[in-house]
Amino acid sequence: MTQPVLRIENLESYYGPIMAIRGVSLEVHEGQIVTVLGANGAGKTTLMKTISGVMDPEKGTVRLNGEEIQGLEPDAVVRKGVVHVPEGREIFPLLSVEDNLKMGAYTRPDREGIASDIDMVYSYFPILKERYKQDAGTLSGGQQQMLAIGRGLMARPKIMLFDEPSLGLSPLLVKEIFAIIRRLNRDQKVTMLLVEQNARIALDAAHYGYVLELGRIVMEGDAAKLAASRDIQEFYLGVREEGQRGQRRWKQRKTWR
Amino acid sequence: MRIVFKRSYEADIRLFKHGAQAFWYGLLLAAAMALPFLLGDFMVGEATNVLIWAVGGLGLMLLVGQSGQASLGHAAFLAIGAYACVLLQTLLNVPFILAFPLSGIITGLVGALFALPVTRLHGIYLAIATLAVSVMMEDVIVLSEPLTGGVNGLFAPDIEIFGIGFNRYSNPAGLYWLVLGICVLLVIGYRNILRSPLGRAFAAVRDSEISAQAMGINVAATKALAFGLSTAITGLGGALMGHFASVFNHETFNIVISINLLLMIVIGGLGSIHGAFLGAMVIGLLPQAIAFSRDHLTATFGLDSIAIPGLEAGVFGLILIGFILFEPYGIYGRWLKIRTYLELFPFYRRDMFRRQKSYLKTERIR
Amino acid sequence: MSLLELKNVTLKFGGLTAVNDVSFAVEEGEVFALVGPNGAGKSTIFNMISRFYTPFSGDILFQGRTILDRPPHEIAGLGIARTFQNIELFEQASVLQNLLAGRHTHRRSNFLTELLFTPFVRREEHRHREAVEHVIDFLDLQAYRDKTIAGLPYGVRKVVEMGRALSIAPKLLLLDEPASGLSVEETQDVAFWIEDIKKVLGITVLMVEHDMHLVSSVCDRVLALANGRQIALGTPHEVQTHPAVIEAYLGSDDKEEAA
Amino acid sequence: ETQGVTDTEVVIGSNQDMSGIFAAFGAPAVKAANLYFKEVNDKGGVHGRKIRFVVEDHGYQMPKAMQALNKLVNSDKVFAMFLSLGTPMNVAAFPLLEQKKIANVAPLTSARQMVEPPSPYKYAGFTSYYDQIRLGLKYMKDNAGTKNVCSMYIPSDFGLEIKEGTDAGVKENGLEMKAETTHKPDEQDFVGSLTKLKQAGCDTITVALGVRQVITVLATAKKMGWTDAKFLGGTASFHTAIAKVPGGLTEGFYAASGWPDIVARMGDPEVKAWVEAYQKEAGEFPSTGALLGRSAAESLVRGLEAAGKDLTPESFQKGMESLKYEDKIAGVPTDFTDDHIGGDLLVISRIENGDWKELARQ
Amino acid sequence: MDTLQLLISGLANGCVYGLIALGFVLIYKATEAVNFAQGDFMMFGAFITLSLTNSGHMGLPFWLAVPMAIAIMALVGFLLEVVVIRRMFGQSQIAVVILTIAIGFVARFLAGVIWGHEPQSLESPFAGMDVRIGGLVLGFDEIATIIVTLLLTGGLYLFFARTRLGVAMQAASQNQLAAYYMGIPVKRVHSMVWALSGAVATVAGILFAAKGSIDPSTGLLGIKASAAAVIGGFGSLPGALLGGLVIGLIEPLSSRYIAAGVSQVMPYLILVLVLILRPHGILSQVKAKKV
Ligand SMILES: Nc1ncnc2c1ncn2[C@@H]1O[C@H](COP(=O)(O)OP(=O)(O)OP(=O)(O)O)[C@@H](O)[C@H]1O
Ligand SMILES: Nc1ncnc2c1ncn2[C@@H]1O[C@H](COP(=O)(O)OP(=O)(O)OP(=O)(O)O)[C@@H](O)[C@H]1O
Ligand SMILES: [Mg+2]
Ligand SMILES: [Mg+2]
Repeated sequence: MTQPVLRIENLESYYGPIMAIRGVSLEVHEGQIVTVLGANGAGKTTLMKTISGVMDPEKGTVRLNGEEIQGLEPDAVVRKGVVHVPEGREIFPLLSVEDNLKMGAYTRPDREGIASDIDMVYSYFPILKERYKQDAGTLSGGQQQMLAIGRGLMARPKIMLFDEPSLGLSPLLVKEIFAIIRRLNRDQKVTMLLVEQNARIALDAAHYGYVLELGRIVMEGDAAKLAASRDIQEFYLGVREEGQRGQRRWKQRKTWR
Repeated sequence: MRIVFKRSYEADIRLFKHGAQAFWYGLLLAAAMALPFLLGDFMVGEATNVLIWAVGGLGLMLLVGQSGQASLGHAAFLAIGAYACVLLQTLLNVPFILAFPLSGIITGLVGALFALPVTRLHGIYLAIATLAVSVMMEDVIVLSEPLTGGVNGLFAPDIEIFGIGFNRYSNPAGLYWLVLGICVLLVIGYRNILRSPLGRAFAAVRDSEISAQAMGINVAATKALAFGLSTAITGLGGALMGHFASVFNHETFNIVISINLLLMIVIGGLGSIHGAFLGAMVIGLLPQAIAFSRDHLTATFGLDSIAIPGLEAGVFGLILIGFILFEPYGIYGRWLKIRTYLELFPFYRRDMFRRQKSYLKTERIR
Repeated sequence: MSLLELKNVTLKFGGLTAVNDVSFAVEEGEVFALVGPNGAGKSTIFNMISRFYTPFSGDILFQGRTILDRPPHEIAGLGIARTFQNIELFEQASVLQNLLAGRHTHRRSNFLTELLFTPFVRREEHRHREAVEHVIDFLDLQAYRDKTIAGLPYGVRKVVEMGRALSIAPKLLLLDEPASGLSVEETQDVAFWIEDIKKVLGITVLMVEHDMHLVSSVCDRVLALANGRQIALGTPHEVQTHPAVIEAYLGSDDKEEAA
Repeated sequence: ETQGVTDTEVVIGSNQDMSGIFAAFGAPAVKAANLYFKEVNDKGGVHGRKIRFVVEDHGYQMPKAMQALNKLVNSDKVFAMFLSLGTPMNVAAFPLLEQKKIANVAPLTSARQMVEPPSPYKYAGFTSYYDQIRLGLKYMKDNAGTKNVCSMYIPSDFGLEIKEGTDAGVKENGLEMKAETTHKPDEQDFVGSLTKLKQAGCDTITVALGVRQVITVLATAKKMGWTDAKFLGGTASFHTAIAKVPGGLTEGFYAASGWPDIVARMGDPEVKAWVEAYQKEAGEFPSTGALLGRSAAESLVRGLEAAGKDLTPESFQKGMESLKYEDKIAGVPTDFTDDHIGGDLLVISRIENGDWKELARQ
Repeated sequence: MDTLQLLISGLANGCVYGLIALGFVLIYKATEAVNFAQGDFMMFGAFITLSLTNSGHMGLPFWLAVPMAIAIMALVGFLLEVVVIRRMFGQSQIAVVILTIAIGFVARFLAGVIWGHEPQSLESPFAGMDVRIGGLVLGFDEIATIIVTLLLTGGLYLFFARTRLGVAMQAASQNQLAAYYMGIPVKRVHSMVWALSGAVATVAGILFAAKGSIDPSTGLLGIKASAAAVIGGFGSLPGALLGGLVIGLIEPLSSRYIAAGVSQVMPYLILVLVLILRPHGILSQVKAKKV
């Protein structure tokens, strides 16, 4: 295979004394969709943040087309074509929907291109067009998520990092989002790194997958292969035998004092 | 690192986390009590001054650190405390032992009364509104001349409790112990509030007013109560400050004092009782330290420090800048890091306390 | 008498009608879900029940009595607890402190007794603590009890939010997207918890959720909204097969999956 | 054993505002005094004792002033306090000073509390603001046709004193008091007050404001077209900066002060020498503050000299009370023998063509 | 006529307050920090102009000195951000407040050392010049103040509302993290806005000095200006001007019609009253959080 566009080696990141990712290595190849699965607190968000530069890793390297980018200011990373659609929306609450979208294109100089991309986003999410003047902070949760995704698209990135894009979206929109992701990847060759709790749909869209547990990569492989693996099925796809159900139920326990 | 085994709910409720902590605080108190035997009158006076500032700071800390409301006008409440305490004694012949707590209560009531209409204010709005109160207080004092003595101010009588005089110059050690005792009582009360539902309500209001409401907390009442308690403590500090200064007028408690009070608790470390005391040490001792080093330098190098007027204020500002840049979480924050370092030794990591990139969000969304 | 009843409730934001003439009733002991496309007005309904918003017209009754004359902070005292879609925890406090804050409606001491920390206050603290420990056990939060919220992953925060609402020991629990951001496994936990909340704790649940598997596995009745109007009400199955719901909310190929 | 006195040194303390709102007085005063002490020390000091001048800056804040006092008295162990600024600061210091028998010489405030009630340890430099304005009004009546008087003042000890002086002057001279306005030290805008005073129909206004404020008041009055109004200030307004304002905005302003303007006396070689020396040291023309500092320093040094070799609080009192000399630099006869106030001169001056011009003295 | 005269000079004064408030608001709008040294910035700007143009100093022509002083203060603001303020990036607001207060201490000290504590007057071309219309006297300084303030406020308003950089500044203040995700160089944007507010402060300082005189404690005017900013709604540019005008007008009117002593309390009284009725100022910039 060719040289990966994004190559991460032995990455370690801390929150003060707490080690959140512990030597993660992974590769993303041009034109691929790569997904990272992992339980709550596995370090997926931390990984994404370290790549996009909002956190500094303590050890390890992040290489973009061979060039080390770890520890750069986040805006420099964006200008290299890496755009992060973060967990938890992070919109600009007091700016209008349209201004939010315009900010997504901050690094781009072409006026006409921006205008046509805004129209593109509006065609994906017509509700945003309807609300183009509304303060983004008063949108509903799902509408904000649409805005965050649309804003990410505005940068015309080479690589997109998606942290739980389906969060709070209606089933219909989840499907649409993933259709958009697939389309961008297919038509515009945008490379994607995708974190998603909805593992089924993520593996469906992805070419390749990694499993992150307690800050370490514990499994990797082609998406189809992963989807077929027993562990993945049990822990991430929710396929399990009925028997386990009862054990996990809460029982009134004796309380210590 | 010490691991505390919690065997009962008490473990989280009691004043000291474990025996060793109780021991260290006991030792600290003993050392504080022994101070007058170790130091001369001059230093004892300075120590008393630091403790008085700490009392005023404790009040502001409760407001800013615990309930998240910033005040740039607490000097006004120092003033109310000072005037109330002295007037109670001189006009109504109330003995100090009663006048002192009463002055706190009066200040607290005024504070709560002020807070009620403005509980919807936040951040900078509240800060500037309190600043306005501080500015207006000066005029109120001047205008209430028959009571306050106007611009000529008031003379504070010597503190006398059961016939024992606590004059600042004739009985410096006594005054010091008195103030120390008041500090200890206030700290215990402060701690009691922190470990009870009210303390949690303060924290709730500070972190998210919306959730606080959803938890059934009356945000306006809680904020007003925080204001009342805070100003009550600050009023006590003011009463002590008034007696310590022995004469004061409307200029004694001006805006600069308000600002210093806020400086103090931020530099000490917001949200912790320690912070109030550490901050008071900086604000109280730093000017003297600067003055002594200046005298020392002047003497050694034959320089002429008087040639640069305002040098102390400038150096003071520079050192404050240094403090804030060095540790935005205040001295107490730094101390916690040092302690963790010592406890973990030698298993610490070099970059453990390196400042992580951090990001702010707007406060204009409430 | 229904536990909660909305009667012809309408709310407008400027020119936008976010909730349009919505009426429904939640019966004691059931799990009732609100579903609908993004922006349908679900959270807004929650916000009206919490009294953060006042309806433009219509009435909201709890246990047969209107709550529109109550300020927001009295709602919890009535026995209505809620979680937030975007997580609104007390960031600088520990999990335990957050849960204890939920006990505020049960506070019987006042600031004077607390200032002195009288034996009564101490006993009360023990009582609150015991109630909270139940919640911690219930939601499996043991591992996080002393952690500050600011450092917790998204999923755990969602659970803590639920725990804080449970600490209120409410009659009615409003859950706004309890499973969003949770993995399949964790979502299953939530399903069990909701069942237990209903059966063991006897709390009525009104929830908003986009995960239709969760909705169909735990809910007794579902109300579908779109553009602020109600479009279908019935069992989860009825609603999921309702053409308007499929059209506006689920998307067409979900038909086979749901069937 | 007297505190602050050794065979080779005498310690003098000053509790000063060098960075607060009165720094415009405090800073130059200290500079000038220090310059004088240096001269004295270079010549061998007073009775073989060098003067060590310790200045603390309280920035016009009471708590800081009390701290500084504690340091000066209890740590530096000063022999005398000198040139301390601020009425409340001085008043608060008296109990401790009395107890320790420390003299308070020439404080930078002309409040009457500085010499009242009388005490062996209190000495003031010049006539009080009260007398300046009171007598100034008499001059105004006799020479400038003053009939209706108004007053603008900061309600502080300083302002009140001038206000009371105005009242007394009005009464003694059969004038009429029309209106008064009060102000804050940081006030910037006087249009409203001046409109009011103009409407009240006064022809003469006594001012007790900060230097910068006086400038603004005068400029505002000119701008309002109220050109026939006469303004009268005291020592605190007798300031070169006011005379030097461009555009003739301050032209015609009267001041009643304790000494004649220095610019007019530059012909005197001694004065010229001092001005040059000060200018070299401080980089600016000596202002009111500098003059006060210089005069006070001379009184103190003369007092120490007169106290004799054996310096004690008692001998110092005797020394001070024997002083009677001509202050050449200030151009004022100084006399401590009758009371504890040194200078008893009153000079009326007016700004003409950007300089102070002496009109009369008594 | 008298009242008209009062109103005009009140407007002019209000404009100066408004300009200082504008400096507060600029920095707040783009960084969410409150610069309590803004008044001292103004004082510095005025002194620098004075040094450049006064005959006793460098004696440059006024119209050369003004742009130079503005440029110098912009540079000072820029450097201050880069060297000091930036180290507090992402730290709590209150720490930044304390930092700027301390910077104010140092600024006053430096001004005292450089320019002394005596009041000094700026030699401006419009000192003492006026036009008379009937009984009305309009000082050139007043006219200049009003015109310059209106232009500046309008210009800055358009800049923030319309230009890409202006919107990016707003974005950076609302959510620093998101601004970074968009590729906005947040720190550079901060430096730029500090430079801008240094420049605006200089303009305010020049206009202020032209009306009277300055000394190192002139900066304390910032306190009243902060009240103006809050009355108008902290974060709103027109609000800053509005608040400034409210204070500027209330001062002379209250000292004329109520009592002079009251005029200094009135701004603060008005502030408290406004806040009781509208807790976040007249043009409130605070929005309720949607949950
Ligand atoms: N600000 C913080 N301070 C301290 N610890 C943190 C902080 N943020 C995250 N952590 C810790 O880092 C670990 C990884 O967190 P991260 O948010 O990356 O998890 P995640 O895989 O994205 O989880 P989720 O699926 O819930 O979003 C967690 O154990 C969490 O406790
Ligand atoms: N404060 C407000 N101002 C203006 N419009 C608002 C406000 N709050 C909500 N809205 C609008 O009201 C509509 C309903 O919002 P709501 O949050 O109730 O949606 P929701 O059903 O919860 O959607 P989601 O599933 O995305 O959370 C949305 O279109 C939203 O933009
Ligand atoms: Mg995550
Ligand atoms: Mg919602």
